[in-house]
Amino acid sequence: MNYGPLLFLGILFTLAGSWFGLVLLPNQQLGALQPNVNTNTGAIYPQPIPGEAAQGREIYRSLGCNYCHTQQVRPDGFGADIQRGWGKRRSVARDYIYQKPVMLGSSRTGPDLTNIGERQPSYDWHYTHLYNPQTTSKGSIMPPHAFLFRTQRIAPDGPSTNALKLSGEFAPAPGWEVVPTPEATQLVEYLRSLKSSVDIPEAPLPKSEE
Amino acid sequence: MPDAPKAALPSDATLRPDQGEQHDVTEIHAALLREQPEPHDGFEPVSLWLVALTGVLLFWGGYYLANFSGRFEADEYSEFPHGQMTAAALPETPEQKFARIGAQVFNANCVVCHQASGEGVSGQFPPLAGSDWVNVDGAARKIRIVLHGLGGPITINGTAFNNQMNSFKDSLSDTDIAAVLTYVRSSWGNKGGPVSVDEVKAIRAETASRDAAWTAEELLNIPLTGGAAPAPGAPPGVDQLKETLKALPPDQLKALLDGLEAK
Amino acid sequence: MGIISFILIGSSLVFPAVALWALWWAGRHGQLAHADKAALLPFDEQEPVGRMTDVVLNRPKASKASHPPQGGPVP
Amino acid sequence: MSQPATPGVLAALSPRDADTSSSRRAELAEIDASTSGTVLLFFLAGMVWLLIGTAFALLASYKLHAPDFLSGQAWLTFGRIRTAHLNAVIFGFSAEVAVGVLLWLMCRLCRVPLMAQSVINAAAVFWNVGLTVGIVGILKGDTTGVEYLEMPKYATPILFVAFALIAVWTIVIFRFRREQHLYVSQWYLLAAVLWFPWLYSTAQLLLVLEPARGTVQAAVNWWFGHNVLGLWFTPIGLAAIYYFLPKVIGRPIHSYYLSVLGFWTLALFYNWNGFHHLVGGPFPAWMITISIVASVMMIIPVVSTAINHHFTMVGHFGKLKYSPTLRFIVFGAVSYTVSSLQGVLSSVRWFSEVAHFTHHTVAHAHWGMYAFFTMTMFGSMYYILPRITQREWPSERLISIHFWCTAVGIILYVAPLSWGGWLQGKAMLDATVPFIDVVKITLPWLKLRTLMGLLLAVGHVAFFANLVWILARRFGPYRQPEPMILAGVTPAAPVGK
Repeated sequence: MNYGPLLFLGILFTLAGSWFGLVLLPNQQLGALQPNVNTNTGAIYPQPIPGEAAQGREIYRSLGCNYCHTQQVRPDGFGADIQRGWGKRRSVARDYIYQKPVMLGSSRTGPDLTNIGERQPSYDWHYTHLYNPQTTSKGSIMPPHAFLFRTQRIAPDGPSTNALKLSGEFAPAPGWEVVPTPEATQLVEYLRSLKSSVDIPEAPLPKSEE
Repeated sequence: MPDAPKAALPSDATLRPDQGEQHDVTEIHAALLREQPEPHDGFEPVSLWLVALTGVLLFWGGYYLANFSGRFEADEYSEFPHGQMTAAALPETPEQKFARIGAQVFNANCVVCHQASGEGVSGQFPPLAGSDWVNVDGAARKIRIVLHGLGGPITINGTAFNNQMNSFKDSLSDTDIAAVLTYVRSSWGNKGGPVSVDEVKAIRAETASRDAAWTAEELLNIPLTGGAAPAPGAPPGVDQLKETLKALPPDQLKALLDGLEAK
Repeated sequence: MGIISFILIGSSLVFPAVALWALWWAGRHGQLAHADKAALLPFDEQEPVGRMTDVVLNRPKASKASHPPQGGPVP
Repeated sequence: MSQPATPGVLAALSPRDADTSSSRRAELAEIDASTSGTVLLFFLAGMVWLLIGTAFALLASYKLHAPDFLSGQAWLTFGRIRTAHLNAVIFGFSAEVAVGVLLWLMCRLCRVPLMAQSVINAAAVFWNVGLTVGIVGILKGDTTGVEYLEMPKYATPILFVAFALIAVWTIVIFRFRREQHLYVSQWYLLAAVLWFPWLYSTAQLLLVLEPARGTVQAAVNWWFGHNVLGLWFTPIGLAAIYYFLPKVIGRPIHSYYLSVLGFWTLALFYNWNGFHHLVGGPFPAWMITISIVASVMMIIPVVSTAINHHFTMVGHFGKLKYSPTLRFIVFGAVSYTVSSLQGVLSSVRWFSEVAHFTHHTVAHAHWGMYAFFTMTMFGSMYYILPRITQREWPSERLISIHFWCTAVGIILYVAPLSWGGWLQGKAMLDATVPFIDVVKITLPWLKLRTLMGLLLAVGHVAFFANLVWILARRFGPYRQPEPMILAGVTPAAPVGK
């Protein structure tokens, strides 16, 4: 029995099948998606995120946030994503057309962040939470990101405007303050830019009930 | 090489001519070996039930692919043929549903600041559990806070807080707000009865023109119960709504009615 | 619908057809003959069918000092 | 059927057998000697990466329930340590040991000595350099952010060159084979070296070098991610089982027909599986459905392979007492069956609604990569190393420690974590449970995982010690007192009659 060529062809053909079906066809169907223009308001969605948020996205990527946080909302009736307030509608391919890389995430060790910008717009919350998640979410297993902040002596003319409002066990020593580095600012800008409650044809926002 | 086992054994023995006893063992061994199945052993036919299993699986695969693929269209995200949904919602009484919505809305919108324990974050986000703003009769102030948010200094249980709470008037419905306030007032040892949907509806209508967040000072000037001036004894709701509507400027009233009609 | 399902259905016909042709070709050229030899490839005269190799653990003490039967303990 | 072949393009790809009869043993010894240096290089480098990867794993696992631990530096944050762990064990340990096993098996089964070893040795060096650069890049924060392809783009070309060399050389070995018949293992090995470069180059191109638009990236990502396991590690693991199981117990594989069915249905269905990782995600329904169907179809190859492996083993369980290879290989074969069937279950929509996004998936990945693949590779190394070093394993005790620590460790890692993940998923589905309570549900299972990780680490250190010891015997002044079990393969020993 000596079917080397047969084996060779078979091996190539089988992978060609899924390469065609799971790489080429998706590229055909989703690879040229354009932003949606709302016929009533003329609003365009999605749009590339602004510069500082885009830099923050790089921080998000480099720290590996996507290993614990997803950015995809499953449809109503499949999981409790919408009931948990992670988004008002399911995520669809169009939401991601400007993302490089797409960080859908595969694990929810922490909550989904698709819509975190709408759910939590407070700068204070984001900064103190990043500095040490225990400040705002007791019992969280998210690592502190104190390395994105600087602890410095308070200047004679008063504390910095962007100093963190820390209290209790998390407060710095008297006479010291904690201020975000540019990386922290960018990361928070990115998180605050994550908003998905936009009506688009393939995934309309639910009509308000009652 | 079907006769390989037999051929191998003598050579094995010649390898160790010094091991007399071992020789016997190998001979016994050889006898056993002859009982080993012949090389055909490696060619058991594929059993019938495996063939049947394969057939069943292929059939199921074809069926599932044909019916749950959204006709292979690029913008068909639901695998179900036209609007058919998954599991039917569990049967629940209106009260159970109200309670469930309350907990869900709280988990989705409030926990990040006020915490699942309702204790808030010391120095940053005020507590709801045991709060002297929550444990009072009447929900007029609380409904306003949820609708438009709250900013500036506020003293709760003797502690001063100064932070900014979001407005929820666009993202939560009247039912959601009533349910979540009811949830807050009935959790963590808090006292206070349910908040009705009508109450929320009335206050929403009354404050329809407002956008800014409330300040504690403003709120303290508002009576604890009801909208503008609650009729004592009357159930909160319909009467109150009438009052509110009467008080509205005509253009706002029209807008409101249009809005209701559209629903 | 349209082009995608056309391609999918089309390819589901073409691929098996090519596979069948290749199988027929292989059969024609004697490549499937003597299949019964292949299962015996791991074995040879020194390590034939019926003999265990890789006897490393729990060897009898006596045979540790000298040569054990090459097949190891008979289970 | 028995017609002589007519010359043709296809026929030219299948060289005829030159020699079928004499001096197989001498030839085998020559082949083993030719692969010795290269295979040792891959094994040793792989084992070093295993120790590094284990250290990263322990740190990452511990951080998940003690988040403040070593959190002062960006490079020590969970997101980077976890990624470094994954890359060290997948592309460091698993891939390198896999290449070592692949070369040794391929040369043996083709009856060809490894030609121009320096080419493959260069590939090994390239691979390790690329990997080191890549993992340092990840710790520095240059990750691509694409799961299973995190290594930055300045590292991947080096890896690709290294892999291309390995693949080409394996095909060359196959092309010049002297054995006319092909064994099952060879199908799998050939498939693995043909599939992986295709997968890797497509994924690199569409994800890192010239990213496709939007979610197409995620599609390619999971096509690649799942196929690295399915079309690279799985075939090599199965090739090893198909060879070592019959070889050790001395009995041909149960049914050769079943192995044909198993191989071709695996080739046909496995590569369509990837999108079950995207269920519920932003993809048209058909993409998910097609992967679910293909995943369920995996029952066919898995059941065929299971019957084949386990029925071969029936009546030979007593031999587990004597052979470390057999222990690890049988453990791997059983795990393959269990983890694959669990994988089928996980892909179905009603199950993944709960288990998706939870630690259940992490547990499943370790069923496949550790309980099946890594254990199989350990078994293979136990067989190959004495034959290429001409030395016996120095310590039986270390072997036992290795086996029991890893076997118990991985079972008590995977089974409880699967259950913990299920509980986590169930709680997550109930929107009235606050998220922080969902996190609390997972804590005991995460702590147990750290403990079991420690047990695995003990096993790894034991194996590494034995490996260093056997190498010390090989390259030190030690003389093997007697050929013992290796009599047959030692060139010095008398061969045959």
